[in-house]
Amino acid sequence: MEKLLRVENISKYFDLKSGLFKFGGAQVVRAVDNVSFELYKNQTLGLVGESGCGKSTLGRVILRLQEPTSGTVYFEDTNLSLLKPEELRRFRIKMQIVFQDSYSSLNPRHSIGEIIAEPMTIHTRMTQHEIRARTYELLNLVGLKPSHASRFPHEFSGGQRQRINIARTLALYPSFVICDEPISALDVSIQAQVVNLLRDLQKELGITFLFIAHDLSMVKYISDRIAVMYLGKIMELAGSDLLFANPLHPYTQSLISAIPIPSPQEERMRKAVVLEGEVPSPVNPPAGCVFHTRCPVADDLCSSSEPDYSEHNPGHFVACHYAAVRRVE
Amino acid sequence: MKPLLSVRNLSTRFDTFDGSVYAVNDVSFDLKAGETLAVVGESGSGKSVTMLSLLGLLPRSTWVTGSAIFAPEGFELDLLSVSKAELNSLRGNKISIIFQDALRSLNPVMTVGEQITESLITHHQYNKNGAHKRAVELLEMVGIAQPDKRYYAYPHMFSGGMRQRAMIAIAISCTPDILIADEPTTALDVTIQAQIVELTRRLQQDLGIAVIWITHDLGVVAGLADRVMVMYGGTGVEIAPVDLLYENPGHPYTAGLLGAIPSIAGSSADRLVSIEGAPPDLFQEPRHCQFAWRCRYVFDRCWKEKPPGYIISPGQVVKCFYDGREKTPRVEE
Amino acid sequence: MLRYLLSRLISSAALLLGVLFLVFMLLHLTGDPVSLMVSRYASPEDIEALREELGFNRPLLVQFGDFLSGAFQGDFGSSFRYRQPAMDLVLQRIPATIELASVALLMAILMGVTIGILGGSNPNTILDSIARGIGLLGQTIPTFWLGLILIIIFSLRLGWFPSFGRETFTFLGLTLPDQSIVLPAFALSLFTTGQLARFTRSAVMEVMNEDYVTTARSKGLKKKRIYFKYILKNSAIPLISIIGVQFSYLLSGSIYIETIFSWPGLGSLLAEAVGTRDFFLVQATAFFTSLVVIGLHLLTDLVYVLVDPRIRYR
Amino acid sequence: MITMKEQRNENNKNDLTGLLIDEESDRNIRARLWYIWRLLWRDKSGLIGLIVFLVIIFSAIFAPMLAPHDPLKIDLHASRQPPIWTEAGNPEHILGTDNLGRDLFSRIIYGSRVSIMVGFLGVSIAFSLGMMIGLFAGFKGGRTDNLIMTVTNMILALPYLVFVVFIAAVLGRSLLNVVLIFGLTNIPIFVRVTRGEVLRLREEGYIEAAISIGQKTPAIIFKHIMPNLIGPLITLATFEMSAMIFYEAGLGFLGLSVPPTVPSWGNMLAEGRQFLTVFPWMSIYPGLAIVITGFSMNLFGDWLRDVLDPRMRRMKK
Amino acid sequence: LILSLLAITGCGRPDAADDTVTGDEVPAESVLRVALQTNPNTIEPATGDTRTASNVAWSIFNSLVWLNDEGVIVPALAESWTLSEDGLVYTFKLRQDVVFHNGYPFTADDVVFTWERGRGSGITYRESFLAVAEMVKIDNYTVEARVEAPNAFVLPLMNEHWGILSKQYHEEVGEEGYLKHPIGTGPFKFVEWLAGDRIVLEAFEDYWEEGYPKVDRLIYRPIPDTATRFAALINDDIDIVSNLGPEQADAIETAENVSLVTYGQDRVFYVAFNNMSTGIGTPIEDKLVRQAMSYAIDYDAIIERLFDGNAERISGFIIPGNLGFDPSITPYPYDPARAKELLAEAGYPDGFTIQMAGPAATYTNFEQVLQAVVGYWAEIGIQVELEFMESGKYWELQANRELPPLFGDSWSAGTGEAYPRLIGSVGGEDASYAAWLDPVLVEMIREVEKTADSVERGKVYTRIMQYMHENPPFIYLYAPTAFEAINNRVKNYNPRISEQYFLKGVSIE
Ligand SMILES: Nc1ncnc2c1ncn2[C@@H]1O[C@H](COP(=O)(O)OP(=O)(O)OP(=O)(O)O)[C@@H](O)[C@H]1O
Ligand SMILES: Nc1ncnc2c1ncn2[C@@H]1O[C@H](COP(=O)(O)OP(=O)(O)OP(=O)(O)O)[C@@H](O)[C@H]1O
Ligand SMILES: [Mg+2]
Ligand SMILES: [Mg+2]
Repeated sequence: MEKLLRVENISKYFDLKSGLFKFGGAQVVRAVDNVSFELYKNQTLGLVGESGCGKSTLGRVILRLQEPTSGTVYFEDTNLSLLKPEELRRFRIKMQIVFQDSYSSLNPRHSIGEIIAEPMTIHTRMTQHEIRARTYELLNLVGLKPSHASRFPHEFSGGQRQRINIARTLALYPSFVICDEPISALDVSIQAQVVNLLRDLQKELGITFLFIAHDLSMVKYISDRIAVMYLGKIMELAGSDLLFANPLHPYTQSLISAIPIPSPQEERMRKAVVLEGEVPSPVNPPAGCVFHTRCPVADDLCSSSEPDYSEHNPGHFVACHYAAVRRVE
Repeated sequence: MKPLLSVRNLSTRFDTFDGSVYAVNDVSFDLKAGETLAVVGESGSGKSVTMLSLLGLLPRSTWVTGSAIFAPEGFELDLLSVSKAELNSLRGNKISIIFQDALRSLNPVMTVGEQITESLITHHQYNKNGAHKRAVELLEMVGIAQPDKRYYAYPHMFSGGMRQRAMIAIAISCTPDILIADEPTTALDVTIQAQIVELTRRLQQDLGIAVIWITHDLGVVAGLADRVMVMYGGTGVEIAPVDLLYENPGHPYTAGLLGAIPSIAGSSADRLVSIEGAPPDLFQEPRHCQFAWRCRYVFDRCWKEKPPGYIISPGQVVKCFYDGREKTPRVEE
Repeated sequence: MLRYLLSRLISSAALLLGVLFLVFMLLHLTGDPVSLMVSRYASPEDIEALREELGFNRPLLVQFGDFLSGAFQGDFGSSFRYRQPAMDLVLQRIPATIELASVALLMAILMGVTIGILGGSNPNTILDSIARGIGLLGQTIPTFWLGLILIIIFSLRLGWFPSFGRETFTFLGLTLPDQSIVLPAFALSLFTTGQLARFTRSAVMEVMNEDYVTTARSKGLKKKRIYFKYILKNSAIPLISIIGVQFSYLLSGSIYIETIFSWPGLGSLLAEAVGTRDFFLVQATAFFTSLVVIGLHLLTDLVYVLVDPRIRYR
Repeated sequence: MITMKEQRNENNKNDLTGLLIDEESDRNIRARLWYIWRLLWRDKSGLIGLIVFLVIIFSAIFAPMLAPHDPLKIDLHASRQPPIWTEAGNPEHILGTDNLGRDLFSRIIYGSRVSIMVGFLGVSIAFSLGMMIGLFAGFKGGRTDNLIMTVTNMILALPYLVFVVFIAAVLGRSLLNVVLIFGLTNIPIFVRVTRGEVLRLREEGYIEAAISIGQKTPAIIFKHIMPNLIGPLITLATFEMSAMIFYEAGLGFLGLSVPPTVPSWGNMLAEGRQFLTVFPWMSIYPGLAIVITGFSMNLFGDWLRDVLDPRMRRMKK
Repeated sequence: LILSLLAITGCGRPDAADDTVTGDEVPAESVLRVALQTNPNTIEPATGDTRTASNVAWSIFNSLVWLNDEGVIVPALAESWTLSEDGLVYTFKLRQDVVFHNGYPFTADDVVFTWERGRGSGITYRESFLAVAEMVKIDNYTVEARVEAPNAFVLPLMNEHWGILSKQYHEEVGEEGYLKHPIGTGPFKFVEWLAGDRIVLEAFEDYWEEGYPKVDRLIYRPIPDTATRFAALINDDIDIVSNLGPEQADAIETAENVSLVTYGQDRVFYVAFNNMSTGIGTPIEDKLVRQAMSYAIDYDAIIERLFDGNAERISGFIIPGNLGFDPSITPYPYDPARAKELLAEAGYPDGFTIQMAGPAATYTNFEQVLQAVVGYWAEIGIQVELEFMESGKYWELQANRELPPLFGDSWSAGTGEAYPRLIGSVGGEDASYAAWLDPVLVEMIREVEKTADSVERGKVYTRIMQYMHENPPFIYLYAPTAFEAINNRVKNYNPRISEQYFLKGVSIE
């Protein structure tokens, strides 16, 4: 399989203090901490994790919407970190992002037509006419009508807005699109519309997706491989069927067991592992394995030394001292 | 057995500058003592307004019609027509409610403990000390470590899950007959959601409270509910015992909802069933089936009248003119 | 908490320094004060000599440095006109102004907050319209004009209150103003009353829409409790931070009110000092006014921290 | 939100015509105007504010046509005449005359020019410079931002009037000076609001979206930030305008406003002040003019704020 | 918060008011309450920069001589004096029965000390002291004052600014201390001064003039605002109010508890021309133009309308009551036609444009007067751009000769002679505030200085008056009538044209 994107040891720390006068030690949020993975062409990598574990930050850092604290991202053979601002701006044609919040990512004062045309006016020399034609084409592609072009975002429903977002990202034929929780804010009946659309587009246009979500079942449905994040680190990464069939990390195991099943009989049968406690703060992450405070099978080793993130089986990466040794039940 | 709460033809209308909002239209349901009724529906379908209407918690210029007979042991009254004072004495006492966003539902400038004691002091004439002791017990009951210390904490010092636990402690402090939980886990993570669901289930069993659980997550419903009401456009389009509903959804919308969820076991090759279109505009008074816009079985009659509730199996009521099983329009008996 | 305090203190100090610099520079832009200080008959040599003596012919920054070191020792130079240390004059007048501004603030809080609450908790009613009207009126009636009209009505026509001056009495060892403070304080307070009414109204309206108020109602609490413990307590928090700002308005407004009511405070001193361009006196007045304002800002910040538990443990 | 019914109707139409789109945008503009009108109509105080405000601006612009007399024409033999509705009133002078026999009504009309000028130009200066600095600070961030904001907050912490009076005394009386003083001293408040808005807007998804599609920074500022910034700033501007008119009167009182030869409301108040006990009309009408103007601007500003702040709109239900 | 603020306020001034007495608290004590228009800067005659200030000061201090109600210089702390033949040496015999308020005796040392101090560069009226070249103590109760050239104004200057200070006390407390708590030999002794609020004086029981003062307590209250002063008077909160506006006269006359006191003032309001700096090369250098401008103004209308008739027409800098006043010289009449003729004659038939300045908020109605004047000039085609300046700046510019070619101002004279305003405004290059230079005039003024005999001096004054009428360096506007109001319980209040007041004789019923 052809690699499209390589993320190497990427970290993003946020400095909490600001102002002219700073006192005391620096407080940093370790939003993303030393993360590495690869993305294959024309595939979808799902990224799951609890709220605040750094998924969006990772997405932004990959696209250099935020500068990473350390680490590098290679897009095909280009080292993105080395691009100058102007080069980076031009490079953005190739990689796009669909944001979590479909409401705020459309400027309320611009018409849909203007919004979708914006990337084309920035990066191409298309004539007005060509731009309009392409806009209509895109609107059709995402299941809207060309007559919608003159309307404003507030006249659309959430699902329709998300389609407009998608149309904008597709305007310049990107090869890589990050979908940052594109459906979390949508109603159940609408979610399926957008997910179906994304899958169709991938088939038709051969786009590589990084699909961020916290809904494991939806991620499983759409992804070829899945990465599980916890407190800024990747805990486990594997092909999606493999991950569900044989989760190696206790966190993944408990996550999977916590997914409610929409079938009363099965749900009654399910034995959920209810994790104790709360997610620790990323300002002060626990020493050792970051998961050890909530891990049902952790021991002293876990609280003192941090496990490596390594390839346990081919294509199955995990960061746990007791991967496949201990299971939570 | 007489139901604990029996709501009939509840309708709620807001008068706003932009026109009237018909938020709840003709909702009827029963709640038996000790059971769990789940209310599912999408955003804006009127779930919260239904419950707020019952408790008289809506703002001014709101019109509520219908009846809601609340009949615990000993007495019986209509929540929609009792005096304000009487209703106030029931709230937090016989019927309590918890909301989706626990941080915003707790007073930021009062300690958690004090907020728990309030209902006790108001409704049960507890003195300060007694209330304090009871509050600490309650905190312990909902699984908060070091309850005597946490009593003095302010809401912002709690994490999301703890806040929701504190809300539950407040809600059950007077051991109500009914607990209404309005999407209490939507803002929480999967793992924390599991904790809260578990906690509620346990408390319900221990205390014998009837629970109305509002959610849009059909997964949660499956494990929690005895019966389910599905709401769409302000109307309860289907009510059924939980097994029946999942096996054999009677309303096209229910079917659509169930089809839209990918199953973990299922194959990714299947396309998800999606319901095209968007939820209805509530600014017009409904004169026909609200789902008609999006329904794939829609026919003339759907545009002409509002469907009445058809009992299609024991305990399963559906408001739809189309008979899914027969694949024909329903014939009136 | 301590760290927060410290950082607020330091930024306040920096602020003061900035104020000093600003005042100093502005004054120096006004030209040479020396010619004002000398008599009508002074010769150019005299003027030059005085200029030399006072050091006005040195580079500005050097003068500023001198001024600063003097200020640290409590020496703000002498008022040319009064022939007294500027700081003494200012210190003598500060109490009257603070007294006036405080009473005005108290009046404004009583009136403004009440009006704001009445309006805010009954939005879009007649009561609300009246409350808004009063609020707006306070903000649009020129302060000094109001003062004069008050004198005419309550002093000249009705004779209820004295028209000028500050009379005091001693109570429990405290020197307190008598009814002579009523008119000036009221005239001064109306603007702030208007502001507070508005702020309170919107704060109350905002709080009324908060989920925790709905929660409180769902708990079946008594109306009074909901009002005091939920609505008022929470709307008070944004108000606290406004009070510092309002006090600064009041101090400013005292320029007019003190002149009209012959109130022996900083405001009338400043109006006078500006008129005669009494170099050091203006500097000292502006500095001490700012000092009071900044001090109050600091104080409100601290009160804020005490009242709002969300900040306390930062 | 668009109803499904409309959507359905549209399905039947023949799409893809430029014609239709033009018609649509036309519909949009008209719909917006209609919407604004409805908002004004339902909040009558905003409407009243706007109307009075427009009347004042109108009278300021057309003062020479509206004023029955030359506002500067001194006629000692006609001095101190009371308003027309009193017994001694002279029909020549509707609101009476001042101590020099100048027609008060004409002076008030001309005075609106000064007030509007001070308010309008003052706000324009504060608005434009404040917005630029605020945009710069908000966008640049880091040390530059910190420095600008420290200075801004410093100035905002000062007792405002004390400094205005002080600067006015230093600069001397002229319209330009008054405008400059109010314009310059109000920059910080615009800086603060602008920067706050920029910081808020920067968090908005569509800004990030614009960055993510490779939009250039100037274009982001002008196409995405500015249009959304204008709303809150205009609201602030109306409030500041009324405040400046209020403060101009104060300067007039201290004899620090525009030259006394210029009819301004502040000057009229100050001149009438010594006659307040004997010829009260000389200061009451200019006072009323200030109050009415301030009132109307504030009413309109309140309305604008409610309309522009979607949060407030929702609160009003 | 508020309480604590109040507490701070309270503690800050323990001495604030416990011993201040307002009006009727102690009936046995008679208290005279006087409103002041401005806050005095000091209450010592040589440094008090306004009339208001020096009038307060003269309740505390005495000079060697003073002006009686007839305007004649008579002995005060000096029992008598002699002037040497050559007019260069004044010998003063001092009273021996005089003590300062703190009990220190008054001697020749104090006089010499007062003179020495008065020559210091920081003293406002230094000129008054510089007029005496040498001051010599002969014995404890005799001093000699020597002048360099005969000077008719030595005694008037002494009267105006020489408040005798106690040398010993000055040595004890220093200059600042002295001004803070002044000690003199006057009828009232200092009790307290709450700046901006009140100055409290008390009858000095050892005062050397038998039977004075007539009241026990004298309280001055600064009240800058006219309307407020008026209200205070009507409300019986104040006994004496000066500087009322003419428009308030009617109201006061109708009030029962107060009466109006009016008198002419020895003050001339004028518009000055500048031929020393900014006016050079402008039409106003032409005598005809100045005359034309004088004819163009309807003085009577201004006096009638702006002052309700309460001001005097004047024909020059020397006004009725001044030495050498010549009633045969009549003021310029209002004659616009003549004005136009003159203007045409001077070569400006269509008028011209010129700048003018005036002090803001300084004199009653003066801004309006100047505006009215400008209005009249406009009618004969002279367009004047009038600017009002804050008074401090105005006088600074005046001193630097940077005012525009025309400016309005006023000048008083406390001595019964026009000399101070003459020397100040047209006294030649050296005069700080002069903008008009006319060697003929300067020569005549010098002559006044040298002429000790007052009859002879009067003749010179008359010549000056004539000259200044023909060849006007100013537009003479009016001499104001002062309005004061007193509560009816005030007796023996005699304000004087010189604007110098003594309250020692005033009593309260
Ligand atoms: N600009 C920032 N400054 C400081 N902290 C930040 C910033 N952006 C994110 N964080 C912190 O970094 C952590 C990760 O945030 P991120 O938005 O990436 O989480 P997420 O996994 O996307 O969560 P969600 O599922 O809620 O979207 C959080 O603790 C967040 O508070
Ligand atoms: N105070 C109000 N005034 C006007 N309309 C209101 C008001 N409160 C709610 N509504 C409207 O009533 C409808 C139903 O709202 P409700 O809150 O019951 O939805 P919900 O099903 O609880 O949705 P969610 O899942 O988002 O909580 C919505 O269209 C909402 O906009
Ligand atoms: Mg995210
Ligand atoms: Mg809801």
